[in-house]
Amino acid sequence: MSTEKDSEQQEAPAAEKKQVPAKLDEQLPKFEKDLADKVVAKFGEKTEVAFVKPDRIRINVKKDNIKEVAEFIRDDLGFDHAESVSGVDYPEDKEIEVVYHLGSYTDPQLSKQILTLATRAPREDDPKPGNDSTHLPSLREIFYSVEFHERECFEMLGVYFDGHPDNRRLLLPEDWADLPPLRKDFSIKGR
Amino acid sequence: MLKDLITPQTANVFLGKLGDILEQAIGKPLGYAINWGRLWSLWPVHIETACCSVEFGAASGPRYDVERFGIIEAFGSLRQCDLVVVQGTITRKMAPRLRLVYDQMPEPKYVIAMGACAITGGLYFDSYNVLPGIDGILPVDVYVPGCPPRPETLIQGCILLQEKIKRMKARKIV
Amino acid sequence: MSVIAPKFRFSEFLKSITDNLFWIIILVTLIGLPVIMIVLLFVDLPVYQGELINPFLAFSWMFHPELSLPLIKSFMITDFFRIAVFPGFGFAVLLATSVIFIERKMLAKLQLRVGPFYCGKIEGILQLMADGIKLVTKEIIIPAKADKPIFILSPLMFVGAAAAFVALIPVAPGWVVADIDLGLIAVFAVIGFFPIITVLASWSANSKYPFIGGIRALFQMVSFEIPLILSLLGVVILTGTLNLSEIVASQASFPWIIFLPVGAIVFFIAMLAELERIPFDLPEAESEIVAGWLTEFSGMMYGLVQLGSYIKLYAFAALFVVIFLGGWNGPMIFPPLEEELILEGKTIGPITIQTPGLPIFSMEFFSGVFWFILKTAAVIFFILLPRGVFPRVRIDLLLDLGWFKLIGLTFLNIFIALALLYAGVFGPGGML
Amino acid sequence: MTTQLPPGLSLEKVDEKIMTLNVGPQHPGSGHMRLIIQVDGDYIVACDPDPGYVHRGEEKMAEYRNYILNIPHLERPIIHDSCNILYPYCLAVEEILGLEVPERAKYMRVIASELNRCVYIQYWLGIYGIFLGHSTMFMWPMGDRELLIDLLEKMTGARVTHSYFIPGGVRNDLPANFEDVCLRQVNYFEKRIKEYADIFYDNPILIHRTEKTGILSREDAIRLGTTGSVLRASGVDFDVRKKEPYDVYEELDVHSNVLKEGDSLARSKIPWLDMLESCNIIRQALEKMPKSGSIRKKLKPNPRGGDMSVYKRVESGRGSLGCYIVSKNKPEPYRLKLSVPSFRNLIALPYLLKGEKLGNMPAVYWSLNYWPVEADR
Amino acid sequence: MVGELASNYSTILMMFGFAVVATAPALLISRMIAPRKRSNPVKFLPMECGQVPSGAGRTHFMMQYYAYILMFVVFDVMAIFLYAWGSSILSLPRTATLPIIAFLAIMFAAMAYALDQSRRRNIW
Amino acid sequence: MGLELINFVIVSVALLGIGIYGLSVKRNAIRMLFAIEIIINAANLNLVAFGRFIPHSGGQTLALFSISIAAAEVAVGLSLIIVAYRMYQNIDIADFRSLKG
Amino acid sequence: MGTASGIIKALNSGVKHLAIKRFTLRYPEQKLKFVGDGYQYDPTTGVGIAGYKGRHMLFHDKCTGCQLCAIACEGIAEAIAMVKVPEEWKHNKKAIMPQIDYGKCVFCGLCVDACPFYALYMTNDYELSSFTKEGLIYTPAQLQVKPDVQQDAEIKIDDRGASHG
Amino acid sequence: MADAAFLALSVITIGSAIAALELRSLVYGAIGLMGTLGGVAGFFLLLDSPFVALFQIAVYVGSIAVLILFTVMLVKRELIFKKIEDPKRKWAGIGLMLIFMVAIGAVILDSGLKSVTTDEPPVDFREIGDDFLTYYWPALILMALILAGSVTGALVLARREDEISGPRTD
Ligand code: SF4
Ligand code: SF4
Ligand code: SF4
Repeated sequence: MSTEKDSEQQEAPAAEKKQVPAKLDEQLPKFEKDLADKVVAKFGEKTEVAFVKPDRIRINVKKDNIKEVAEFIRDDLGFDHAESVSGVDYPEDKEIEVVYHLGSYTDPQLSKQILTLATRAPREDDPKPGNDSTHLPSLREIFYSVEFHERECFEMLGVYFDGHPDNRRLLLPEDWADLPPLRKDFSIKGR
Repeated sequence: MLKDLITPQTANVFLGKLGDILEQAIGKPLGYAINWGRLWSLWPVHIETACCSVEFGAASGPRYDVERFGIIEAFGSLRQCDLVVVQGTITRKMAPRLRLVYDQMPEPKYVIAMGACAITGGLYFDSYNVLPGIDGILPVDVYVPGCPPRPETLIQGCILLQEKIKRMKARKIV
Repeated sequence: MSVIAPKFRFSEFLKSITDNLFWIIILVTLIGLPVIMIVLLFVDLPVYQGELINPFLAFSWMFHPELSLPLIKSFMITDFFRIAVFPGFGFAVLLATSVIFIERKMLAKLQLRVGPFYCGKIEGILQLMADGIKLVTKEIIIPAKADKPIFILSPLMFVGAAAAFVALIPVAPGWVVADIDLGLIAVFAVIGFFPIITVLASWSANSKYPFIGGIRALFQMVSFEIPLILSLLGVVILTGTLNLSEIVASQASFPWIIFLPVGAIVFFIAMLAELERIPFDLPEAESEIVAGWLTEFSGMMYGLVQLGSYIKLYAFAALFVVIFLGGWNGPMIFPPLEEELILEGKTIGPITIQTPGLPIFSMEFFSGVFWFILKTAAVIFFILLPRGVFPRVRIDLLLDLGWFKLIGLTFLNIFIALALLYAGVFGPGGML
Repeated sequence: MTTQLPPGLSLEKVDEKIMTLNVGPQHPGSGHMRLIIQVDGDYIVACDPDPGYVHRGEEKMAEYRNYILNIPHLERPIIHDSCNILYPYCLAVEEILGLEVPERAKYMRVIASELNRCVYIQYWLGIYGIFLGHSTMFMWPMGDRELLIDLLEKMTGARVTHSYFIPGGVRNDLPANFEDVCLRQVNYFEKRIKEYADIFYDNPILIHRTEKTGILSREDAIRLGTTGSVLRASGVDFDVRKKEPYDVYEELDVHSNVLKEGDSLARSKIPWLDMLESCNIIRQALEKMPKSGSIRKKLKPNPRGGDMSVYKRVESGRGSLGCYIVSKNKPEPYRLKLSVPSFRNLIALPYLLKGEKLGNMPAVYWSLNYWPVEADR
Repeated sequence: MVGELASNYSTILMMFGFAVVATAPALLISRMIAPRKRSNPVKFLPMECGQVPSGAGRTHFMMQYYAYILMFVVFDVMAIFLYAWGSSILSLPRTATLPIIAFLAIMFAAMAYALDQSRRRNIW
Repeated sequence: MGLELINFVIVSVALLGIGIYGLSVKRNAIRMLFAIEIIINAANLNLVAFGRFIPHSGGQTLALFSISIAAAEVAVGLSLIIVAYRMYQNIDIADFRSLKG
Repeated sequence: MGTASGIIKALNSGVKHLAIKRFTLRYPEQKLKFVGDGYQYDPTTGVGIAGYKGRHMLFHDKCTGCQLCAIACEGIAEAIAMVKVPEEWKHNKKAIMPQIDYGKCVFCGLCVDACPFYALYMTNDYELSSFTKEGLIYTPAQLQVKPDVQQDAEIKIDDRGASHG
Repeated sequence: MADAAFLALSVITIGSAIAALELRSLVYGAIGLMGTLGGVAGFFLLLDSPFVALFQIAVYVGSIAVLILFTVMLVKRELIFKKIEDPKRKWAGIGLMLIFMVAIGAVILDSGLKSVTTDEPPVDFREIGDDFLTYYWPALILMALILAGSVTGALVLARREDEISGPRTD
């Protein structure tokens, strides 16, 4: 627990934090570093640790590996639920990133931690939600709680989740025929 | 002399006057009574469209207690209601339902647009899923601005509506 | 923009009424009176007590009690008066509407608010009038797929059945619309109509929520009818009569609630359920099924159903009073004034006492009605109170309550009554 | 002989048992959403929530507004808990912009956020009361919450949409002798809410009705990723204020309420206990708050954030509320996502309603501490 | 004379009739003076929470509680039978209680069975 | 003229005839139940009428028994109909016969 | 028996509350008292001054027509439009001043924060309902009028409950 | 007075009996049946046996009619059968009815029933109670058995063969 206390006090202005990757490894919070190392040790090249901050870890995965990584995270690291699933559109990279924020209720040590698992799906300029190449494997079998989040992600960004029981519309009106609204090329009026 | 007075024309005029008197005697007070009844017994339909319903709830709570004005909140069915308080944002998904609710209500019915969203779209003037005000789908009687309006403002809007009902024509009698 | 404080609009209403009166008087004097005069030339006038009754005489009789009282009295003993005015419909409607108003005010007080306030000068006393006028002038929607005859008739039937129930309630000695030997069984027969009307009304609307509400109402009323019937058996065993007036008369010295509290409690609970009041208002549970079987009723049809249900509430409360609380029995609080005292005055020594007033009813009657209304009001208070205090129960809990708990309690009640009877406390040759 | 149908008549297959009910959007027991419920007699066989009637595209609109102008927008999803929904946003923006909040502002934030939590829970409780057919339980919380709304109004200048938190502090200082008034009204408020026990929580009818309905076991609560009162009613002790203390919660004595049963009754009791706890926290914070000092770090107009992503969460009235901001060297967030507890708890609804009685629908639905507008965003 | 008792009972019917006659004008007046608009066919659809209704309206029967209705039919008879006994109990010899006890015993057995059956909601 | 026994008997016979007509013509099980009820009522009417005109309490007592047994019969009959409806989705008597074997 | 005592407790509580003071604020007669005159902002120190955020008030003699408030509101509700005013002010060469559409305004007060010249602040006036949408648009001349408010009701707490007086 | 009542009741009773069988809608048929039952109850009243009359209303209209209505609403296929009913059968039924009525009418007219009338006071309803428990008590027990048997039988019949398993099968 002492490490956590320390890391809490390390809460530093962002100016310092931005340089964290540049600094030496020892200055990274230890506990979080260990967790990240575990993932890297298991999957090696397939994963990439984007950053390690106090209480926050971010791991980028290829879309083919995401299921195994997620399973490993659930079973061996002890993260047992997803707090949110957010899609981010990167039109320049022609990719859509889907970010899972995973947390843990069962393990008291992990209760502060949020593990961010990010993966990317190809993006098409002329999306036909569900019928184009924007596919990702669904994590619903692994984290049951992503069900509605993934549905929302599907309708807001057009990412089809393979293996999801009902990829239906959730929030938008039934007659929505436009682009998925959270894509960057869907522009709202007047802007 | 008397014979000269009773001609068809004068009889007609007399009857017309009598009709006017009757209309005056029955129509006006009856219309007044009807309007009086209507204005003190506004039952709002239970439709929540967005966050303004919080303040609508507060308005029917003990502090502001709209029942003082005969407005009962939490009424079950729309068939017995006569007031739609559009409590905020109307999204594109909600709009047809709101219209249906309004259509299914019995005459006479009144509409209060509550909150900036219901009046013009408010904060969401550039959102992709929000109607810019409800005038397009419902005939609004009173606008209550605010985001959300204070319960006082809502009550003031109700008083305005009562004024309006009082001036409305109750019904074309005969 | 400044505030428009709500002024008292009723004054303007009054003004328009006086307007109206003015015009009516003018019209009557200009047109009506000549017509009447002409008619009088051709019509044979009735003769009463050897006098030709002309309008002026009739007017003057208003101020002659000796002459007008017999007329009024003879009118009052007709069935029509009983049905339409006093123990019957008018009385019940008056009480029912005041119950609605009192309920709203009381609930508001319990909830720390004011309730109807501005409609009418004092504490919103005219609120119900406004509601009534509003409802009458409201459009009636009959759904397209509804079964029209049943749909339109059911509110009327509901009011009618409620009124038929009222007909059986004795209000004061001799003042009951239908004084029958089998009053109690007749009550059960009348109660049996409500589920049918309810379920037919809900069926006719051809809509989902009313139908769910109707089926719920059916189950609920039907389940609670048996505890209701059985809970009164104890009183019948002890009195040996089914006539409600006789049951009241048998409680001259003590009400039955003292000896049969279990029956009274069961009857009260079953009564709440039959009345569909919170905590048993499942058929109208707004948060589950909109307004239950009232969902499709609009305008005055809704108003009629409400009126009917409040008449029913009054009738049930009165039945409780009649059976368990001793009806009109109570200490005499009005001095027993004789009729002559009012009519002619009484000479006691040098002075002649004469009290003004209309000696239509005897003082016994006043006392009886006073106690009856007082007790009914108390029972109604206890019927209304749970509305502010309890949440709604669920249908399976409700049915379990009716079938498992209440029926057991009713048999306990019957055995108490039997024990009282066979132990010699009551009955022929009993101690009391 | 088989039944020969005359021409023109078809024997359509009527499913005699299953009936589909649309609960909402105009329904006294639905709020701003629609539940498509299939009932077999008195039992619900399937429930399909259909939210989105108040989907206003907050997240999209946030991408076009700078960090300050987003403030009035982001509190709209849940206006009666508006401080708590701005809290993670402010924390995240502070991390992005590298701001340090003055000590006094931190305490003021805590007070505002706790008051707001009570205001939210009182509203929730009122609706819960009316859903169970208990109109007094609607009125009392509605009335008593006005005491706190009054305080918040004195503090922030608006009844519910305070727009009070701002990256770098709070917008305005407390009025004179606020502490006394606050203490007095909070104490009275606490006394009042304790009285709810008599009429509501200890009411045998309520207990019979909500006990053992919609049971969410501990494992399921974790698996479904529920949060807040739903989670804590199932026996998981998770309160962000305690587990990941933000601002000054570390210095305050926070106690999180946990019940084991996991049924509707427990779920409805937790918020009430939370309110009592909040009163405690407010009193502590009032005591510890520095009596004077700066309350706001001044910002440049149109501040630009770095190239980073931040996820911050706080404990709101309904559970942990997260805010994920991706910033790309622009005055506007590149992507802003609110991970709202209502949306996270919604997933439990079809799960819990299945096999439940129709009469339990409102109780289970609203005990999930769900606010449709927030879920829709 | 046959039929002399009936007049007592007819007042109940008259009360019923009076109530109907007295309240029917309210509906008529309402029909006369209330505004009516029948332009919109949507208005006459069944009300279903602002949704265009789907499916038949009369299909909900809660068969889970059907047993209670069956029981009601039988035990209602029993309850009113008991009144025949209760009203004449004062003039009966005490031995006459025995048959009614036997009667009740049999009915209790049936009721116990019925209640047991009706409790098992999943067989209905 | 006063009411005589024959008046009631005639009504009773008419009801009986209607009942027999319904029983023989209708094939809908519920309608047949209606017909049976009508016949039972005709019988009750006779019982009570005779009990009144030849003063004896037995008439009424038997009528009460008869009504109670009718209640029992309706309960069983309607259960049968429900069972049949559940099995065949139909309440036509002819169909019961044909589908049985 | 738990059930019976619970029921009696609830009934008792209900009856007890029949004697407690009513909490209702009789609104058109009584009006709630707010802190100070309204929300103001001090651009030099960067903090606001506590007060109620009601209808705005504009000081014509201070407004320079710099449009900062309109720019701020642009991102929120587009409620402020700059319109010409007839008078000429020497500090306001363009003679434009904000006109606020209360059908759009959300009373967030960020325009007040944006104004660097102390020209805009918010008052305690909230009674803005209107029959028409046009009635909600307040021109600079209307905004200049100081609302006449008599707000004096406050929550009073004593042994018999809270009430307004 | 009694004659008028008798005439009105006869019209109501017979008319609604015909309506019960002939109306297209089964629900209206059930209402017609209620009319018949109520009419017969009216006859009972005319015959000075109010206990039987009220018993008839309470039991028949109050509970049996409810059960019938419930079942009728549950079984809503009436329209189909109306159409396949063949007219031949109908005429045969009417013929049968006429034969019956003529035969019974002949028997009645032949007997001495024609002029039976009475001036004796009616039987008090308390005597019925006495009868039950003294003279007819074996019948009372028998009736208890019948009622008990019918309720158990009805329950056994009406319940579903296939037990649906308990709730929450996720
Ligand atoms: S006006 Fe404000 S409070 Fe009302 S719905 Fe719109 S955003 Fe919500
Ligand atoms: S208060 Fe907010 S919405 Fe209103 S004018 Fe100012 S900035 Fe615009
Ligand atoms: S009010 Fe202030 S910000 Fe707006 S134009 Fe005038 S001076 Fe500029």
